[in-house]
Amino acid sequence: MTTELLSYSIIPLLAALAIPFFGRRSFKLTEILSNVTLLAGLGNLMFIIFNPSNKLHNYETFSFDGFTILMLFTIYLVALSIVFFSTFFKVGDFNKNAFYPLIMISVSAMSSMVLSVDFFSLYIFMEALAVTSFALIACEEKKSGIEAAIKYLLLTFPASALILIGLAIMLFANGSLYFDISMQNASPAVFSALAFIVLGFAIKAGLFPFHFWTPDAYQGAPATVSAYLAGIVTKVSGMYAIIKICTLLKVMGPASFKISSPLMLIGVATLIFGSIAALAQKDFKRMLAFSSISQMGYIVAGAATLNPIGILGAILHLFNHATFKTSLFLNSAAIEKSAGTTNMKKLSGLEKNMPVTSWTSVIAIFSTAGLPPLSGFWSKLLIILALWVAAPKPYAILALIFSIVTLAYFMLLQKNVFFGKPKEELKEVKEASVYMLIPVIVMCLIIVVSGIFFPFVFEFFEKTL
Amino acid sequence: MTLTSTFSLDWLFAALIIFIGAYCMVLTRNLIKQLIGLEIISKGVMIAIISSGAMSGNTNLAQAIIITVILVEAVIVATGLALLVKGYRLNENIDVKKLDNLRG
Amino acid sequence: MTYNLFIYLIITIVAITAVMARKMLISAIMLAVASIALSLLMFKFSAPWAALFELSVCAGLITVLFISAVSLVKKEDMALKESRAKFTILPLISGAVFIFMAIFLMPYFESLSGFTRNPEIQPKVGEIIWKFRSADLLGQITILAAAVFVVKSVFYKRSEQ
Amino acid sequence: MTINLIAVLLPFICALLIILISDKTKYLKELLSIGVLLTSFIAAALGLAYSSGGIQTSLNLEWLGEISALALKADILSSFLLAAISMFSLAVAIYSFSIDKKGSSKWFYFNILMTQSLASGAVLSDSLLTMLFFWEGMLVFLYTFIALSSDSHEAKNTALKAFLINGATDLLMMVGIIITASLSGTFNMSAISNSKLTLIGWGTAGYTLLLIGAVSKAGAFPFHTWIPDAALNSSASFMSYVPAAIDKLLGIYFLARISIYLYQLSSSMQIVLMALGSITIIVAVMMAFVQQDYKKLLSYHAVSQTGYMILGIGTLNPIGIAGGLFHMINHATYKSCLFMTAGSVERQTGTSNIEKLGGLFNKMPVTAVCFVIAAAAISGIAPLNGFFSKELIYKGTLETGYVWFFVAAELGSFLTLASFLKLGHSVFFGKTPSYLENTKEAPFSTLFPMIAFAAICLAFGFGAYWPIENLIKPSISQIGVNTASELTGFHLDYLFAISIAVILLAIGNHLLGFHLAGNKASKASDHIHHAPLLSWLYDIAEKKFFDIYEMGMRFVKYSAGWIFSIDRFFDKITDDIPSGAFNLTSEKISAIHNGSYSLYMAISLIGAIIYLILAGGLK
Repeated sequence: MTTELLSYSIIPLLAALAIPFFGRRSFKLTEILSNVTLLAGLGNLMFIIFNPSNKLHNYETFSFDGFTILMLFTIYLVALSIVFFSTFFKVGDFNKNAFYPLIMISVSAMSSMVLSVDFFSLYIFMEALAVTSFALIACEEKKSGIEAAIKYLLLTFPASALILIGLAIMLFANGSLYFDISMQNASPAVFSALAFIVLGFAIKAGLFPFHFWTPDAYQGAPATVSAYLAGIVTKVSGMYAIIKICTLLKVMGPASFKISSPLMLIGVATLIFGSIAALAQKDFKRMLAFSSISQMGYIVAGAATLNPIGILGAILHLFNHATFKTSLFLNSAAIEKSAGTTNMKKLSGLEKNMPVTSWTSVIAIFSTAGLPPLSGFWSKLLIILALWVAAPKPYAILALIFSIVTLAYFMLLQKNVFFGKPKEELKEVKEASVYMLIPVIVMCLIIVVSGIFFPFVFEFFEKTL
Repeated sequence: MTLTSTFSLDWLFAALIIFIGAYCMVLTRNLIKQLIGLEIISKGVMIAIISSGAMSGNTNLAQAIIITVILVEAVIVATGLALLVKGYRLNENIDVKKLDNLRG
Repeated sequence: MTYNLFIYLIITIVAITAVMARKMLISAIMLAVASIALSLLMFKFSAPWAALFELSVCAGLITVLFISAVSLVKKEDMALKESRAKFTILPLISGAVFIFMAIFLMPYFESLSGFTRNPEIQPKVGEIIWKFRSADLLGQITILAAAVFVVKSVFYKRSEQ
Repeated sequence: MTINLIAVLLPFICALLIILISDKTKYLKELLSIGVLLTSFIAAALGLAYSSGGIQTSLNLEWLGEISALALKADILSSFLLAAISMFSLAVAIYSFSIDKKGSSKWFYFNILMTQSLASGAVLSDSLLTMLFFWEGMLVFLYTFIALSSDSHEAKNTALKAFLINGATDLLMMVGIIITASLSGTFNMSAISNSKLTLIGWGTAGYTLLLIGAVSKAGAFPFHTWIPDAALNSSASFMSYVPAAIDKLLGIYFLARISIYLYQLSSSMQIVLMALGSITIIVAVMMAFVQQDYKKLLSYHAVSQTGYMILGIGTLNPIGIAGGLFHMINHATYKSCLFMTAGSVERQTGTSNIEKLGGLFNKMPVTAVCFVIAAAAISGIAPLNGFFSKELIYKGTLETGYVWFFVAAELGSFLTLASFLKLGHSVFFGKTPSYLENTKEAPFSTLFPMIAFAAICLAFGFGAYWPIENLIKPSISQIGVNTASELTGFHLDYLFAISIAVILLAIGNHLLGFHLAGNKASKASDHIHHAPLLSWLYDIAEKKFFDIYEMGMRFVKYSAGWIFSIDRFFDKITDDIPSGAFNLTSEKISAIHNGSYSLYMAISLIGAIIYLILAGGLK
């Protein structure tokens, strides 16, 4: 593991273990401890990233790549938003004494996953992460939560088996599971192993024929948990590894296209399927879930081009997806709390009552659909450019067309939920409290700022990737 | 058929056992049986790991991996059973077929 | 070779029985038997530590968990009316699949084994765990901690009452 | 380059600052914006002075490697446009100071500043990709500009309409840019212009798509339909800023760039351009002639005048191109002025319906004089700026030999004058209705920009030599047009005679209509409005039958039904076929096929196997 950054995975773990002792005294302490731990981590990361001396030295002092640091930043950012939001989001029959430790453990597991340097630690932290997510989904006393958790567990189990088979092949074909050693001799057996591993992570990421658990899990989970899952957990547990493997494949020569071309096909199929399925959804959260699937398709398609631009686009889209999907899910949570439902047929004209929620949704939606100058535009542009350059041309065209479909179904959502005539029974709906709006507004600011100052973002990755 | 080592034989049976587990996971309605199918699949996977370790003369690394995998498997089964028991308390059944409230 | 074949046959038959069994309790016990057989195999592959773990955790702990869960939901044995046909044909299907695999997958496995690459050094188990796989220790701690909180969160109502 | 960048960056920073200022502060936001825009204008004017002095500056930030560069370049054309844009921003900012009907003043000034920043960036861009960035950014602020200009639901609808029309055409333009770049191998416009592209094969598609983007921005037929709607549903300030000035400047600028700088056009494309211009002139002016709303009438003229510019550039000869560009700047000046008079009249009287107005000359003399000057300029009456640019366009058209386009342009000129006679007569002359007795002149802050624009109309008319020699000629010679021939001068030739004839005809027509309508000036167009065949055409046009947006909406409505049934079909496939396949295998298995979960698992496993086969894992 990358030892310089190990503290980012150990400290949340220790905090999680400490929480039950604090929680016995006063529940407030638990909340404060979780918030402070994550905030401190985020502050540290921002210091590393924005430290002017690093820029002066052209990032030569970095002993780790920009991808790792960006993923750590995203993990801490999303987790902090969720924890901060749930501190003020008192809804449902929660066991908060287990909720916060579980979040902290999953932050720890995700950070360790990002810091792993071999396939097996990637696998084991992925499992730890999965276990915490099952519990998070089912932490409310509701039938739907249990159903979602059980489906998630059973439907993603084949992923574990496939990854382990891949590891077994890698074990004898290479004698080692380290990323760098694995890539040194590219025998057909290694490619077989990678095919199995990629397939396993594709199931974990919820790509097209394996996506069935995703909408169920997001819909069945409690509101904040679905934001957490969609924003970061399923992305790190599946997508991170796929992008990582694609960066490794990049150096392995033309034979790697045996793996990447079916992966690209899956990616394009996913983005098509996700957008089409999202068009027909009646539930706010379920539509967001399908949109999330579709965005995963973009990321995979971009990464599978094995083109530097495509991989950069995929990485940035992963980050952007975390920002905009978290804010949309948090908005859906606020609406669920205020209006009591997420069924779009029962919602209408909430703009008057919840203006901030409405406008932050618009920003997030525009970023998802890839409208300039928001951050989503740039990552999508990079992905489509890479597809145009390094893939069959129809893929790029399809990606472009379905980015318009994205705009279409989100416009539908915005129209159904926020615009239009307010319904009688929704007259009394109030805007969410200021504290609950803060995470969303921060996310929107990040979307806008990283979109407008994209050249700096680009420069950072050019130097460090 | 002359085999240089037992490798192919190991993997053949591993594949067969994985198939049996997958068959169970696809077809049964009983949640406990689902978890048993899951366990059977892991058995097959473990055969594959230990065999490839022995094949390359790297048994110790394989052992280290298997120890962790067993632990992970135990935790997953425990989680699955915990969810099952809680679901039984809420739903009064362990039928997978009745887990179809989330759709649309 | 014969020893291996014998163990595999045991595991296969036990696994099929576990799937086919009418009662969940029998399934759980069959699983334990399969674990014991697997641990015997591991001894054969000179992996004693793994075998010990398999014996204690899989054959022991997991079986206990299964049996206690089964005893909680016992009456479902009767309540769940499942068609038996899909299980009764399992041995036949397994046989067919085995023949299919022997024809189609065997060459693949043979070709895979051609790419074996032996490592230069062969450290001991303890050495591997401490020196090369120390990350796994962190992983084990993480997943055990996760398990504790999982159980705590899932059974939250009960612990309160 | 730095001095040009001021006009891009300073408004942007100020716009962000304005968001932070509370809504309650008085005048702070307004004065800040005006100050910033004044600074930008001065900077842009200095930049123009530098580049006409022969200093051509550029800025390259290579940050996407081979794919692109953030390239800005200030040649004379760009500096000229930059100065013009900054001038209009400044004028509208001053004008809106005391206009209340412009939405929240915070967001109004925010939008003005953002539009100024992005439009400046767009004209300075040397790379097509950079330009696309600014261009698309303007789209977002077009939406917010209209949507926030009024609280009404209609404003939001119009904003969406404008957004969708421009969004669709911008998307086409994006594809055009990709084609252009892949044909030439670079996004850099200066590099492309060194070896111009020809309209062969993909080139035709690329140029056509770019053309659609440009003329849609300029608001030409058939992409103009949101402008009249916006005239009714948004503020006069917005109208005098974006559709009257900025959009025309940008659209025609880009049209000139692509038609002359990037592509070598063929004679068939020349006919397409000229026909597009003529159709736009005729269709829009016909619609304008019968309008009963001050702002809506002006908005149709804004569309119609675009036709002249496209016609001028479409001639592809130096005279026509110079005329097109000169008409672009002239039109922005007088149309902005006219919209400002409309805003003032609306502010002072509370209505913009011309039937309810009348005899305002005595009440609002300064506004009326400005209106008369600007109206004379738009109608092409002799010594004003509109006359000279139109004359150049006519000359260019005649030089190509296609007389029909010339006739169409003259017909447009005739109807333009007729409709302005009607408008001026019914608003500023005639009897003053009793409820307008107490009308007062508008405040100075609104009069000042109007007077300034009227003065420019006069100055560019009497001294037409100066702008043509110093601004238009260098600009077009720098983008590769041979400007040896004489472009200006007051000639007593046959064109002048024709224009006099057209003026007399228009006056005669107005008097006839006035008489037929029973001495009601606002009804002076009825004899044409209710003429046989024309009345039917007008009827369906009023019902928005020809509106491309409404057509699109109708199409979407029908196709949605289709797509829905296709969707159901696929739904059936995804639901039924996997289970159907299981049915075939065994009836028994189908009986135990237990709902969703198993299906999910089966599909996942089948997918996994297919993937492994595709990946060659089982070979």
